[in-house]
Amino acid sequence: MSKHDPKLLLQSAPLLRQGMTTPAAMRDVWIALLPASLAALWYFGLAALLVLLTSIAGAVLTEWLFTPRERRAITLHDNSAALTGLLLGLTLPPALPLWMAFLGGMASIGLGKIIWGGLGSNIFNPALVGRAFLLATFPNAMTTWTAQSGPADFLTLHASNLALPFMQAPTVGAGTDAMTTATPLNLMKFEHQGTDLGALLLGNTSGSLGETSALLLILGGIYLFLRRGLDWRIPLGILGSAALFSAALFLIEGDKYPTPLFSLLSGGMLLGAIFMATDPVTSPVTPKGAWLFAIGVGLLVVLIRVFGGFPEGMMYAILLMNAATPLIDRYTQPRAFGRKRATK
Amino acid sequence: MSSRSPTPPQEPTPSRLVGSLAVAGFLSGLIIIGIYVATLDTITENKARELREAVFRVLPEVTQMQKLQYDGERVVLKENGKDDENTLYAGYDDKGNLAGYALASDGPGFQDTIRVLFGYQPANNKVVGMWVLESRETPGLGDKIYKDAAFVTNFDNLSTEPPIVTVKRGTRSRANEVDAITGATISSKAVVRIINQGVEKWHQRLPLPGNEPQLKSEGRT
Amino acid sequence: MATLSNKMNAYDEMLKGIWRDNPVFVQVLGMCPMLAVTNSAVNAIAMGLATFFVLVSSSFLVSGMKAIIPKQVRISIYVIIIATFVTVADYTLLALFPAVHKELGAFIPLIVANCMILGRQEAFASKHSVKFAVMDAVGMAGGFLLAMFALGSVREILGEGKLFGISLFGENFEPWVIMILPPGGFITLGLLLLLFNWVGERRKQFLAQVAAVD
Amino acid sequence: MGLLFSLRRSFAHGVHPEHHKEQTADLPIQRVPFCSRYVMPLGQHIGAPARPVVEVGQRVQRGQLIGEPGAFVSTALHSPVTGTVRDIGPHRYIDGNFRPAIEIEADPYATQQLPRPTPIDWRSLDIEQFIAQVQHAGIVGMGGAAFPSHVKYAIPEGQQIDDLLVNGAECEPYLTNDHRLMMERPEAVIHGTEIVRQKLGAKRATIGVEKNKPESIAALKAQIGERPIEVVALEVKYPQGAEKMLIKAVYGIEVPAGELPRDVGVAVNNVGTIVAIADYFDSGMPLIERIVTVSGPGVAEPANLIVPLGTPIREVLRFCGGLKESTREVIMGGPMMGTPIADLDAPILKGSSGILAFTAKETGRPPEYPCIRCGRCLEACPYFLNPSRLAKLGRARMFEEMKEQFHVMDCVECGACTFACPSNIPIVQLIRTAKDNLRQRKG
Amino acid sequence: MNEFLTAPAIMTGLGLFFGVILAVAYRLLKVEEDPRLEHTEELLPGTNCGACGEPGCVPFAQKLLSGEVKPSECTVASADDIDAIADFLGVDAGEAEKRVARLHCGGGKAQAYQIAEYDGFESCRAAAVVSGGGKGCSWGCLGLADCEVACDFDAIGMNDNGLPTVDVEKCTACGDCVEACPRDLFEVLPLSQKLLVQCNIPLAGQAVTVLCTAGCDGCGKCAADAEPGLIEMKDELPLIHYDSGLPVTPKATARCPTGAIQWVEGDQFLDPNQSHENRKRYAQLH
Amino acid sequence: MDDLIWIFISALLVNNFVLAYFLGLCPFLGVSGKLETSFRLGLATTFVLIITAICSWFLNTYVLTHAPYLRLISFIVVIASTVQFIEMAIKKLSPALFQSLGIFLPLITTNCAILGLAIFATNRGYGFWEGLIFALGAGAGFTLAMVLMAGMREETGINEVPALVRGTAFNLIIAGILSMAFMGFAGLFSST
Ligand SMILES: Cc1cc2nc3c(=O)[nH]c(=O)nc-3n(C[C@H](O)[C@H](O)[C@H](O)COP(=O)(O)O)c2cc1C
Ligand SMILES: Cc1cc2nc3c(=O)[nH]c(=O)nc-3n(C[C@H](O)[C@H](O)[C@H](O)COP(=O)(O)O)c2cc1C
Ligand SMILES: Cc1cc2nc3c(=O)[nH]c(=O)nc-3n(C[C@H](O)[C@H](O)[C@H](O)COP(=O)(O)O)c2cc1C
Ligand SMILES: Cc1cc2nc3c(=O)[nH]c(=O)nc-3n(C[C@H](O)[C@H](O)[C@H](O)CO)c2cc1C
Ligand code: SF4
Ligand code: SF4
Ligand code: SF4
Ligand code: SF4
Ligand code: FES
Repeated sequence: MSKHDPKLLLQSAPLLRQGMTTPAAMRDVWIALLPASLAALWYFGLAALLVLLTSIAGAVLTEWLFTPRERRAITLHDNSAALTGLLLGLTLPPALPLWMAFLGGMASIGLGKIIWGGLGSNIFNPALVGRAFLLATFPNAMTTWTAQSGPADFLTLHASNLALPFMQAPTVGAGTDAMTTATPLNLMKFEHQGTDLGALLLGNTSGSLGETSALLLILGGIYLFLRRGLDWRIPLGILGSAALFSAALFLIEGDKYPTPLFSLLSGGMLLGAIFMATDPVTSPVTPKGAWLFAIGVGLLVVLIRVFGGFPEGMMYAILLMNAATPLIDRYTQPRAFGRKRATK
Repeated sequence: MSSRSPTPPQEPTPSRLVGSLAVAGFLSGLIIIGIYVATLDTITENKARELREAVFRVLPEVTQMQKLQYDGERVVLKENGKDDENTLYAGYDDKGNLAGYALASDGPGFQDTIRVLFGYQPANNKVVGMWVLESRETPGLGDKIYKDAAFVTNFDNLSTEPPIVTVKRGTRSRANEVDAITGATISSKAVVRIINQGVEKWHQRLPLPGNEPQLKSEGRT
Repeated sequence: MATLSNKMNAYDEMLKGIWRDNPVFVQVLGMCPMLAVTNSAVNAIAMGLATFFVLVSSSFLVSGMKAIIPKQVRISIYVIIIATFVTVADYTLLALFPAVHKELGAFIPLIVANCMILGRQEAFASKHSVKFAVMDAVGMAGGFLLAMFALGSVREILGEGKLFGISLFGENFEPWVIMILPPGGFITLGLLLLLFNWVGERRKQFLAQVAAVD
Repeated sequence: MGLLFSLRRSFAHGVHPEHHKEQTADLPIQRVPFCSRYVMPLGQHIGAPARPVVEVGQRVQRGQLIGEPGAFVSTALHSPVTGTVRDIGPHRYIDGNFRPAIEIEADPYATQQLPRPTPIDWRSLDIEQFIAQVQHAGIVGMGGAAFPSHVKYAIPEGQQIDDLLVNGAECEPYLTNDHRLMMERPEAVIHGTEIVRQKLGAKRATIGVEKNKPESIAALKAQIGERPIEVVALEVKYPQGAEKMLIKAVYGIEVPAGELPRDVGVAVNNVGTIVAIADYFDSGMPLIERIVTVSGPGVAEPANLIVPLGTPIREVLRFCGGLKESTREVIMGGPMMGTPIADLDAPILKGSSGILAFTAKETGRPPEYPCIRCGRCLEACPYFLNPSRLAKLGRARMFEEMKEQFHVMDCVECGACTFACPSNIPIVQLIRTAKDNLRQRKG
Repeated sequence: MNEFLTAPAIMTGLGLFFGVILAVAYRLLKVEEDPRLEHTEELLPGTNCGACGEPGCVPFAQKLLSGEVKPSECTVASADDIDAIADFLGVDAGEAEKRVARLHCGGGKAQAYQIAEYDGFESCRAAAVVSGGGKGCSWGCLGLADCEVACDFDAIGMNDNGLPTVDVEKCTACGDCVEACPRDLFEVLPLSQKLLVQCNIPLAGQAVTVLCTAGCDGCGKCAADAEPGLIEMKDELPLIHYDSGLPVTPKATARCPTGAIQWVEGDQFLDPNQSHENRKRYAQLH
Repeated sequence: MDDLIWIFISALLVNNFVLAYFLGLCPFLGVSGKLETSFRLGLATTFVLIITAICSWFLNTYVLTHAPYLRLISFIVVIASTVQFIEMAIKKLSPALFQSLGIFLPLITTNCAILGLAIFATNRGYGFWEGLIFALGAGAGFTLAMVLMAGMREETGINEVPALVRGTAFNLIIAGILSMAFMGFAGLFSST
């Protein structure tokens, strides 16, 4: 113990850490999404795997390309880019041309994240930016839903999956039409036709890869909740407000509007409420803000689904509330201890 | 910094200010009226041609037309004045017999207001043609309401009694049914709704068969 | 002022508007028409030309009459001048190219509100000789036209697979519908600006390197 | 809600670090032997530094006054040893800066006995005399902030203290000095509490102890007798010991921001402070030593020690078997709020509750990730601030905004936010930097 | 053809109508303002940097009009601009002496000892609040570039030795670095003051040399060598009385054993061997 | 009534002036950096839009029926003069109101949202109430877009946005994504 030896470290207190790290939080989301992803493979076969892999590849590659060299090591290591790719993939239709899935991954990370300054700086949910981009760019391909293939013909691929980059799916018209079906939401919106709740729970309906099985999504949500990986207020607030709003409509005119339960279990409602609206980066940090955000999403979803042009409204509802998040945060600052009112 | 005047500029008299504004107004009025008069003929002609084309498109076998106006009680010949929502066109065949009316109607579409002109024969409750005058529907989807010939021909012979309905593409079976466009159900429905509204509005106003307005002169305008 | 003008080179004045002081990429002016009508190259060029006409004629008139326009009402008078030329352009288009006019629709009258035009009158034409004012106007309007064309062609190529209505990639091309929609306009212009910044940055670096070697 | 919290005897938010007290909780307090050189900084407390009343070369006795209070918010300083004043000048302080200090060389042959105890009849003192005595005894808060205790007792006209709250929470991990003190000398704690309670004219006194110290609670309860003193078992949660949190937990009262406990009729003292007062009035011994927990994975033999003030940290560590090879960092105080030590020659101060040594295992951190706005820091902050925002603004150097809109000055730097942050963002450091900046601007 | 009359008539009418209304309104509703303000504002650079000590260019312009300040007190405007303002307002431009920020520390990585290792947010002030950041000398430069970040004019760069170097050309004497430095090492001084003390340590003798080889150990040789009365030793540091009017020469630096006092023409720390140079000069003198 | 509601919703959300029609981009890109200012500019714009709706209805009904070719120029002259008059009046009568809203008025009069409103309302043949509701919807939509944008820009202002991206390019891209999100309102209340 001589005078300058050992050279001690000077770190600002506190020295202790809780132990949870950001990459681990992201890993938890991966684990929570595993059941739903496996269900996608079960229901949609190899096509699902390929779509998921290409969208992940598009996201990760873009992240790598556009991150300054000195930060690359840690951005890829934090699992978030790949998670964005996976979540994007889970919102895509199974027969989407793979090149579009790849482009979607690129748009997610490029427009949704890198431009803003990378992890933590973006205002909009990157996966949904990617999806909104794809939907606006290729509305036809993005609203072509195929029937489930089932595990028996796991290996069959849709011709449209393999369309050449920048080209349309080779079989337009008759070929694809034969396979296309309507999603439960399409049926509801345009035919006023319900879907069996059992099918919605298990997931043997058509729809995007990850949204079909309500049960497995809820399972993932419970896991995340137990791991403290999500803010429980958000799913609760969304589902609650959406249920109330649609119950009110249902009571007013039952044969025109869906039942609340149908609203909650169909389409991207659960995938969005549990995994996407809860993206910490793009939702309010304050508890009161989280409630406001969630209620906003819940109301907007029902508004768009019932009165708007689109059968599905989850993506737009979340993106719109993402845009309002800075304002919500600003006006819901917690009341500091010993202070009368929260100042803005 | 090119204007470095050592003193702030002097204030001119108010009359000079007003005067220069008036002079500018006067000159600009002159120029504008000049260009207006110079282009007036071509423009009127363009417009008339366009209109005639549209009317002829929605009314088959029509060779002459004239502009009419509903004045609150009856339909009368319109000589001049601005077109408004009570303006309509009557189409006549070679022999000067009334072949139908071309009616304009509008309403909200998927994006923005859609304006259509449709041919209507009140005698047999039929729509005989449809032409989109104005729309901002999505290119590639909603714009099929005028780009997709299959959709447009739906309206070539369509019964309006009972009102027109949209059905899923390929399931059209009755005379009042229209095949929706896949991927643009909403725009398709909007067109149908707009036409239904137009029919509802005009059906009562149009003169009964036999009372139709006669073709004046040689079908001007 | 005369001495100032003499020191300037008229061609420089013109060229600066096209690149160094490009009204869109550098000064960020006239964004509304820029985005609203650039969903195809033809529309972009038509709008660009109409703007060109209005800017050059107004600059000519304003610099010619600068001595007799009272300062207090100058803005009103510039606006009257501009609005007059816009009306002229409007009617001319309507008479000669009704199809184009239909596409550009409401946006021709909006040229009046294009900040670039009024801005040039106030900042340049009202202070310089006719020759320089016109040169400057030609440069600025040229730069505007160029930017319009760049944006319009990108949007048309990706959005419809065509340029000037001519198909570029064959029948099977999958159009990028977003390009023709409003978001596509914003995003494409944003990315073009980014590209412009990036090129500018690289150029600066390159020049610095050259200077260092010297 | 209020009822619920008071039933649970806690406050909202906060965190649950592992308490690591097992290393020293069962080690009785020992006395360290005297060493050769002592450094007594003149300003070991909040407020004006003391004024030296000795000269270089002068011989001083253990307990002799060597510095007078420099102002009202200041205290006296006494020599921890018998020896000779060697120097009065800048010496390295624990915060890395040089501060004026009195250096005393211990007389190796002195007995280091204290003069015979001379109890002071505290009952006969009026409040002014009591305050003067406490100031003269050099007593400052031993709970960490080292605020001169007598200032707390000077209650302004029109205010009245109803409750004396004795802080035995000891919520900082690793530290067990208060725990051992309460266990080993419960009678002194109770006695001191009675002295302060009666002198302040408070009706009641409450001793708050976290539930994880059942022995202390039992020992204290056994000593109370008929006195109006209550021992309250508190939920184990950090920072239970922060005075405003403690008041909230015990009485359910929220002390308004910018105000002091006395504004709601409460005075808060650490148990160490209370015992120092008891000892002073019993024996006349001013504050010249204190109890220090030496612990942490980097220390060979953890211990609870009575250490004369001014002892170089190096000597204390030597008594505990020295630092292990693997030691990377040494801090004074607890791991949540303590100060890292740059130079082991810096002395033990009146406010030093612990010396902890950590190895690469504790100091090695994952890389810093960007803030993912997860909100864990907000849920940790007992003051209901928005640490995530504060950290971002701090990095962007928007200090005014931090102060005006996000109340950075309310932050007590408890460290709960940084503890909870999964992205390993140095939130507290950014906050301290901003506060420092704001203070400089004001000055 | 009557259209040829209506159009000009309507337009003239509108022009007259609104011209009159506005002219009348202008008279009745006018709010008094110094008419020169606008133009003065235009002539100022508009950077709102605050170097002049005012909260921005507009308040500065207002003070210019009221004669409280002189145009040259704007340190950012070019000489031409200042002349233009003075011209316009008909006032004296004022004499501006070029001033620059000077650093009172020469103890970079190579000179000052580090006693502990700092691990945290890279900022001087952040390091300063964590037990002094590990630098042995608790008065010296921490080298984490808060000043560089604070300088809006890109005048500061960190050199290889971990010390900030001020580009004399770019420095506008705005004082932001003075405020940013947690160790208060910057001072804005006239460029003409070439004799600089590059140390801030109030200790003397060996207490200094164990911390830093470039520190002033308070030996007083500079005071002895300079014109008597020019340099006074205060708090173990030389204090140079520029206002005494005594001649200032490089002689004072000649015998400085550590190079803590320097003769600086232009930028500081241009020559890494400066202290070496001092010793050579000392040898030559004797 | 339904029509009025649709006109309002359409101008507010579906065909938002800024995000779908590209009108008023200069203040949108220029001023939306600060929340306070944006909100006040939004209010001031709504005010001018309403004035515009009234002026243009007046001109359309009483003046332009005789001289349609003077539409553009008379809009400009009348709207600009009216706003300038109101500005002077506010400045004199309520300096406080002038400080919070009035200083924006000259900025607003020269932007295309104002002229756009007049022209759209004329093209669509809106009557007085329709025009007024249209102006209200457009103004509210403009304010909404401004305020959302300002919130986002204040937030990103303290984030680590790459230096190359910062500035107009970035604002345009944010606007693009916001415009993409607003597409969710397409077809609102027109499909049922
Ligand atoms: C970018 C985009 C633009 C769209 N534009 C239209 C449109 O103009 N008209 C329309 O009816 N549907 C449009 N849609 C589709 C509707 O949202 C809705 O999905 C469709 O009308 C119903 O689908 P279906 O016709 O396949 O049942 C668009 C979708 C997207 C993603
Ligand atoms: C300037 C100042 C004046 C104070 N005055 C009093 C006082 O009059 N009475 C009191 O009980 N505490 C007083 N305090 C002490 C605080 O209440 C508090 O005990 C001290 O800052 C340490 O608290 P902490 O350890 O919770 O940070 C004062 C503190 C400061 C900084
Ligand atoms: C975050 C935080 C934690 C604290 N923890 C304790 C503690 O565990 N025990 C304690 O006695 N004082 C603790 N304090 C200090 C108290 O707030 C308060 O200053 C002290 O109890 C007052 O008594 P004193 O002046 O006698 O020290 C803590 C302060 C803060 C800010
Ligand atoms: C609970 C949770 C949910 C997430 N949801 C999303 C998501 O919906 N979309 C996405 O791109 N990233 C999501 N992420 C990953 C990450 O936060 C996202 O990539 C950031 O927005 C990028 O800055 C999520 C992360 C967590 C912890
Ligand atoms: S350090 Fe400050 S901000 Fe962080 S939790 Fe504690 S009081 Fe809150
Ligand atoms: S805990 Fe850390 S990552 Fe989470 S919001 Fe707070 S600062 Fe950000
Ligand atoms: S910050 Fe310092 S170096 Fe930079 S310009 Fe201002 S005074 Fe000069
Ligand atoms: S001069 Fe001050 S601010 Fe600059 S690097 Fe040194 S310590 Fe930091
Ligand atoms: S160009 Fe539209 S507001 Fe300026």
